[in-house]
Amino acid sequence: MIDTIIHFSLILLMPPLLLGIIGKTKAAFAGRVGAPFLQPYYDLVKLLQKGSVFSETTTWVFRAGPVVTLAATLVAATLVPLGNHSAPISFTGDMILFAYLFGLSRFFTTAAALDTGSSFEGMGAAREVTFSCLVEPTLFFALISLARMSKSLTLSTMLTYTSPGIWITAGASMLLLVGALFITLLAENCRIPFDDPNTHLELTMIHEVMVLDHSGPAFGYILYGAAMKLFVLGAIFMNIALPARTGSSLGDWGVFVVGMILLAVLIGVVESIMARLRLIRIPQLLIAATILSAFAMLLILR
Amino acid sequence: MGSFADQLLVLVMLINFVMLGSSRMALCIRAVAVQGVVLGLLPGLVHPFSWHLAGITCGIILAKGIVIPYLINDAVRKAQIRREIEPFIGYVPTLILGAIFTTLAFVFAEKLPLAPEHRELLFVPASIATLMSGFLILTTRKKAISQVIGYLVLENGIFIFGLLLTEAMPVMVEAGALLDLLVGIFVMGIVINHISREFSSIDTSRLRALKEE
Amino acid sequence: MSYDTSFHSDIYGMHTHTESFMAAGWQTTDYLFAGMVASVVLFGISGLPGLFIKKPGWGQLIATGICVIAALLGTGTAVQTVVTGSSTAGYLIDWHLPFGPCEFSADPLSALFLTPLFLASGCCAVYAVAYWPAREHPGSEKKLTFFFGLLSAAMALVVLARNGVVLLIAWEIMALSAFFLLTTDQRDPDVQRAGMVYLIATHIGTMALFILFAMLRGTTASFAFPVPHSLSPDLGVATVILVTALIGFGAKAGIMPLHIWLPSAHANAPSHVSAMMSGVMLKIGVYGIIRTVSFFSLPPAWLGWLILCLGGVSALSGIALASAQRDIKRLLACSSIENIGIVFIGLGMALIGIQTNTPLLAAFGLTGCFIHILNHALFKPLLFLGAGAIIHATGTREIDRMGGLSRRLPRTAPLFLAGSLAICGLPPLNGFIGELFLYLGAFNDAISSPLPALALVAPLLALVGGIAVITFIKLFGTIFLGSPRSPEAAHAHEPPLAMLAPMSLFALFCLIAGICGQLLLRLVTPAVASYAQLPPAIIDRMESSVPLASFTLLNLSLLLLILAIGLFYTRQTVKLPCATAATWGCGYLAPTARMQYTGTSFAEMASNLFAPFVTVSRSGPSLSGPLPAAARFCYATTESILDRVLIPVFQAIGLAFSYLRRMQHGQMHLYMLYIFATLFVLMMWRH
Amino acid sequence: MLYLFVLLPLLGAIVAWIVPDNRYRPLVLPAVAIPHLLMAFYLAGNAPPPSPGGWIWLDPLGKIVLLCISMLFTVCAVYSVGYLAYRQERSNRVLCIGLLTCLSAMTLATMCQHLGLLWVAVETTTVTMAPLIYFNRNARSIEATWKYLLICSVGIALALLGLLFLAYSTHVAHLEATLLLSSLKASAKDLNQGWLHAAFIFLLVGYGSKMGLAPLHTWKPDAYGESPGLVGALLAGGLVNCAFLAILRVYQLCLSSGKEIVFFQNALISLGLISMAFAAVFMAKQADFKRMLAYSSVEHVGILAIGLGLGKGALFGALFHLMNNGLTKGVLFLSSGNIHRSYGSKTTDLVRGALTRLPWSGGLFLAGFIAITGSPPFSPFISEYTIVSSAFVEGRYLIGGLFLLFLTIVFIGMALTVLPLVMGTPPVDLEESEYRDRLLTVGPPFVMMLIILFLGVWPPDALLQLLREGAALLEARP
Repeated sequence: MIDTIIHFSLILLMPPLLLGIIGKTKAAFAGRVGAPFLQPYYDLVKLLQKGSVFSETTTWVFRAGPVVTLAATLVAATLVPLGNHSAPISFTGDMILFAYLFGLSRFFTTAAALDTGSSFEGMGAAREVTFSCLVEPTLFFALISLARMSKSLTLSTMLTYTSPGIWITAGASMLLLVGALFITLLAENCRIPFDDPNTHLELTMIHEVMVLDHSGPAFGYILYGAAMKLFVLGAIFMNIALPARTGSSLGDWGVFVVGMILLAVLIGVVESIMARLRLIRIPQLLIAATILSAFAMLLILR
Repeated sequence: MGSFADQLLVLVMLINFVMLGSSRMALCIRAVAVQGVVLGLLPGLVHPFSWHLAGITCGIILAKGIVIPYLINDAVRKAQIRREIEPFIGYVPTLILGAIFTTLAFVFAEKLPLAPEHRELLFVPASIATLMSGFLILTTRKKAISQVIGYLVLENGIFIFGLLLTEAMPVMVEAGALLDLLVGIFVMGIVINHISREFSSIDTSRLRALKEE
Repeated sequence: MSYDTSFHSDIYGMHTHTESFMAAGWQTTDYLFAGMVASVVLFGISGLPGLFIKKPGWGQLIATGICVIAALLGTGTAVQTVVTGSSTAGYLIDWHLPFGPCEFSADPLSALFLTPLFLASGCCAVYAVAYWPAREHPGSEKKLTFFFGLLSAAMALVVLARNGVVLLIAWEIMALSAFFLLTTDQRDPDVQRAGMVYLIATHIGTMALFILFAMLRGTTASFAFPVPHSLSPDLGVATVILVTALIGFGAKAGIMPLHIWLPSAHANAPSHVSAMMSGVMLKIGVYGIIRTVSFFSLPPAWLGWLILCLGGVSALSGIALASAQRDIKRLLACSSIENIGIVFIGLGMALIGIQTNTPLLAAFGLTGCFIHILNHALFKPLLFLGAGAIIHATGTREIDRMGGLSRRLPRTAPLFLAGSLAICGLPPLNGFIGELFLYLGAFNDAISSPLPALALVAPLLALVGGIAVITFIKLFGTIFLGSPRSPEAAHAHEPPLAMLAPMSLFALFCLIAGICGQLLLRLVTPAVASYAQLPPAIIDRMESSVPLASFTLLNLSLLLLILAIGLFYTRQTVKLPCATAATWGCGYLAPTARMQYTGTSFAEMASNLFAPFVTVSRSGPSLSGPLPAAARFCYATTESILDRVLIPVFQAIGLAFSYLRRMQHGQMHLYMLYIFATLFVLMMWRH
Repeated sequence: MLYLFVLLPLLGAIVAWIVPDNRYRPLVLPAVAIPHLLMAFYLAGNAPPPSPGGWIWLDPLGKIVLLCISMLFTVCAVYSVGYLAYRQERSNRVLCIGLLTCLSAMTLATMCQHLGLLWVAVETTTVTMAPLIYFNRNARSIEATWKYLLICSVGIALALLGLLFLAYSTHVAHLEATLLLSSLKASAKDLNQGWLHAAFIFLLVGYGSKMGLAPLHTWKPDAYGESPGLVGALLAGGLVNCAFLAILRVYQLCLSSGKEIVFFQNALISLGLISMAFAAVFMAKQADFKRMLAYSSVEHVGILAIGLGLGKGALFGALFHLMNNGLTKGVLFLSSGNIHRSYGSKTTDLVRGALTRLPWSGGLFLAGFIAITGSPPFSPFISEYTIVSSAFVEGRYLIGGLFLLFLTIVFIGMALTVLPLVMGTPPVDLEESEYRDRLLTVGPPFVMMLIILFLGVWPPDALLQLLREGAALLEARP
């Protein structure tokens, strides 16, 4: 029960913090002070209180976009184990629902973007769906590998099964897996090197350009949803990359939170030291990730 | 009598060569008329006299010797053609082919399981040789008239074979054969007349509008 | 539940060799079967009155009435048959031809295919009243109505037939009815071409079926279907039978590379006909393959893998092709290829499962296959009917000329959205359930099997799903969102109720089936069990291992959450100031609707990635000089196999034939030579 | 009774000769055809016993052909009333007389049990048809007539030689020379094999050229293409069947001889396959739709020959196909005649959109195309499928495979001609023609199409029984 409460509190409260940490890290690299860690929270609160401007061309689809996206991400978040703790809801096949919920949210985000009739948002939408489509197989290769290792078909068991021992017995495949998943994480959340969330150069953006016309609370939902997506996918990544077990329930929660903070720092570091890829290189990197995860699966299935 | 019949058959075969080698229409028509008359005489030579036989003889001579040549002649006159020009295969090669076919006919007839009483006679080789000559004319000549002549020669060849059976066969088939020959030629004659009217020529090589591209 | 092998002897025992039916005692199943047969007959005759009624419109109304009654009766009895899971008695009609008695019967498998058939037929018939009204199409309406009923009846007969020749007859009536329906608008050159390609393709398929049933007869000495699982798969004949079945039935199902007829046929038919062809007729092809395989005691090992590979190729290339299309119906047609591919993947998994004696794999594969068949028969008609409404409203099939229709067609838009979500397999709609079973089959295999190559199905499906999302966002977005790209789109109008009602019904079913996956499972399990001869324990195991209740719960909570956030959002926006303005044009001051991202540009990136599957022809001017004149740029996807392979081959054959045709040169003396040569050869042959 | 049956059309021919008015003369045709059809039905049910000499007897094979011819002729006769009403510009005296004489000869052919008489009857049909082909009186039709006449005459002459060989084979075997089928069958085992084979070959080639087996078919496209549709129908459905019946008679005899039947069968199958192959090659994108029908006829006589050669189950199919082919060809030729008249052309360059211009004729032509290519639910499907399935059942996969291959090519070829012809919009610069779909020009082929449909869905028992009896006569009994 307590675990469930902690789970929900974490998924509801922690995501914006990651954005703050990433920002701070990047600022540190750039030699700036940077915005406070809690800046994303301030942004959200402020957005929720602002009025909105709607384009004349938009319809209900535009308004439904952020709502459905947020709802789908929230439901998906209940399926993911955080650290060594199983998710509150867990059943056979939930990993597929998990993946498809992100599909649903993507559908609505892009639909909302297209609803504005702006060619820039259309461009962003096209990139978003194309790149995520290439990410899908990677995710499923990884899921199969995990399922094979854990002999289980629930996300919680698959992800909590990993332990330091596995890193010793199946190190190579785990390494490939982690690499692939990290690329997936960056790609899905539109981080550098795939996308630069901070620039506003429309021609090179992916996610940001899709939400150009959103404003007020809706934009808040989008930011919040995106942060939550980063958190959820990050949680999956951390479960595999850092299967540290303390033995105590509270300790595990602690390890998890620390792990997530480390992950945010890691992303910040990557964003600071890497440049954004050229657009035509992105599919190549994504396919490379797919190949990595396919190799991982091959090694595990063998 | 058999030997006289054989001599007549040799004559028939010689007439075949005349037709194969001649380019003149009038000669060909006359030759085919003579061949018809000779054939008309043959049944009388090989079989004992009967009224039925006499009827057949008269009928054949009338049809093959007089009516049909007259019809063709008429058509030729109307269309004013005298010669077969540009045969598919030249006259000399045709003659050589005719000779080869005639020889083959003799060889082939040797091997056929004939009834013993027909073994010695020339009927079968003559029949086959005439048949083949008919084929040859049909396949080498392009004029409609020449082809009719070829058809007549073919019919003559068949008729010679039929002579082996005049005794055994009912009148009906004989008469039918004759009738159909007559009707066929009669209709053909009409058609040829129409052809000459339409095309002002009876060169069947002109009759080539109907074909696949 | 093992297959009831006494079923055949039952029939023969029950019926004497006469033309009358059902001599002995009636049972519930008899009533069910009678209901289905009555429904078939009603469909078949539905168009007849219209042929004799002069006044326009009445015939169509009568036909629709009959179709609705037939659909209600048929769907009810078929569902009942499926659920009870028992083989019903059959009708045996002695028709004196040398093909054995004409036999009809329904088992759960047949009834499973009949359910969507009847449902879709009824809905499409209602739709036709508004879509193709007699008043506006006096020339073609009668033909359309008549053949529509005939198509439905013939498809049902194919499924009910238990004799090869009867099946062939019903099959060809179906194919020809579809041809006539497809060429309803026969003056259009595109329709002509589509009709021609369709007719030729279907005929070649029928030729394969000719061989199939002839071989079957050679094996069993009868045209009647053999007792299920009675033939040995090891004979050489078995290979021929199965290959011809794959070609003949597969051509109708539209699997790659036999799909050549499909895109243009579906695109050019009237929309409700496309809905029937895609939603139902393709499945009849799948049925044929499934039925043929059931004759064998075990499917041969190569078959499952072959079907799996065909399915994979079809799914991937189908959706890749779809993503590049600009014609709304062509896009939907290509997506049908994808869906059939998914069905084949399920079937292939099931056959591999049966062959390797892995019952759970068989159960998952077959369940996924069947559920996807049902699902596709719900959302594809919905989408085609929606496409019909859109074409009706805008007068074009080109999606790049549409845009902003969700304002003009506020009721059609959510229905179409539901269809799009469902076809992408997104929760909470029904498409997800079928794919779930396939994924689980693959995952299960990955966990337990020693040779888990099947696991590759999962990433493949994921990729296909990803492209499907691209395709359908493109479709929905380009048509309904943004601002109108042409005057036609700007003045579009909402379709009448008769068109909306069937679409709403389909959408409702999609949602219900998506939330309550148990309903779908309940429909298919009897067929799965009887077909794969699975013991109840395996079915139970499968059912218990897939907690559909949890999915229901999560789907419901997703909906609730959307509702809650939506309400919250609405209340917030009410409280807060709200303004409207033009879409931000990134600084450009005079944006026009034509500057929007079109569907083509939306999918261009993806179709570049799938270049091996999608060939695109671009033709444009080379711009030169400082002020180039107005120019035109053309972008079209080509039908690779048809345009690049088949048509050149046909042309080459045609050329060869044209040389051979010179034999008919019109020269008599050579004709004579032919005769003598024939004579000569025959004489030589003899001696 | 049977003699009356033969004489009736002759009587009609005389009446047609006497009637002076071009308008009323065609009425003689249905006036003769309808009683003829009724008598044919009656005789099919209660055939009188053989005539005293055994020359005349209506056996099951004869009945099948007779029914087919009589139905076809009746339909053509009714059609001709409508058709000739449009063609008042030229005298139809010769046409009417020719048609009726030909019917008389065909009727005689169906009941001959004497091969010589049969030959005479078949020859008569050949000759009487010649003026009918020449009905249009132009250069093309005279050419067609000429080719038809010469090739068929040569063929028939070869058949005569075949008959002589047959008679000679009895002579060699020291039997009484006869051409009576029953006596020949009785003594078939003693006949000289060599002569018998030679007779078979000559008769096959002779009657085959009449029937139009490739490569003896060269007259067919010309004659079918240039004659009026109704003559084409009778050529394809009547004459072809008579010639096939003649081959059936000879084949019956050869079977009775009981030796080397495989040779006869293989000869038939080879010629059949060659015919189908020829037809397939020539029908591909055939621009002239009447010539296309001619090649289709070549294809179908090929199917008949193959069915006969395959034996066993295929015999039923072959006999049924004889009927189906005749009737379906009737539909096709009559409707194509309508289309030809209305457009004044018979090439697909000019003829388009027939469904729009002539909805009924165009529809019938399309339906006929579907039927003739062996699509259910029309009866040719049943017969073709019987043949092809029995090929597969007998394990003759190559034959079955080739058969289906040719069928497919033919289908594609025909579709490429027929579909553009019926669909689309008629050419705009087409001059108006007074020729329209009328009851008399569309009704008869429509009725025939219904018959074909009916035979395909629910063939009457009596007919099937008849076909089975006929097939039993052609069964090879070792």
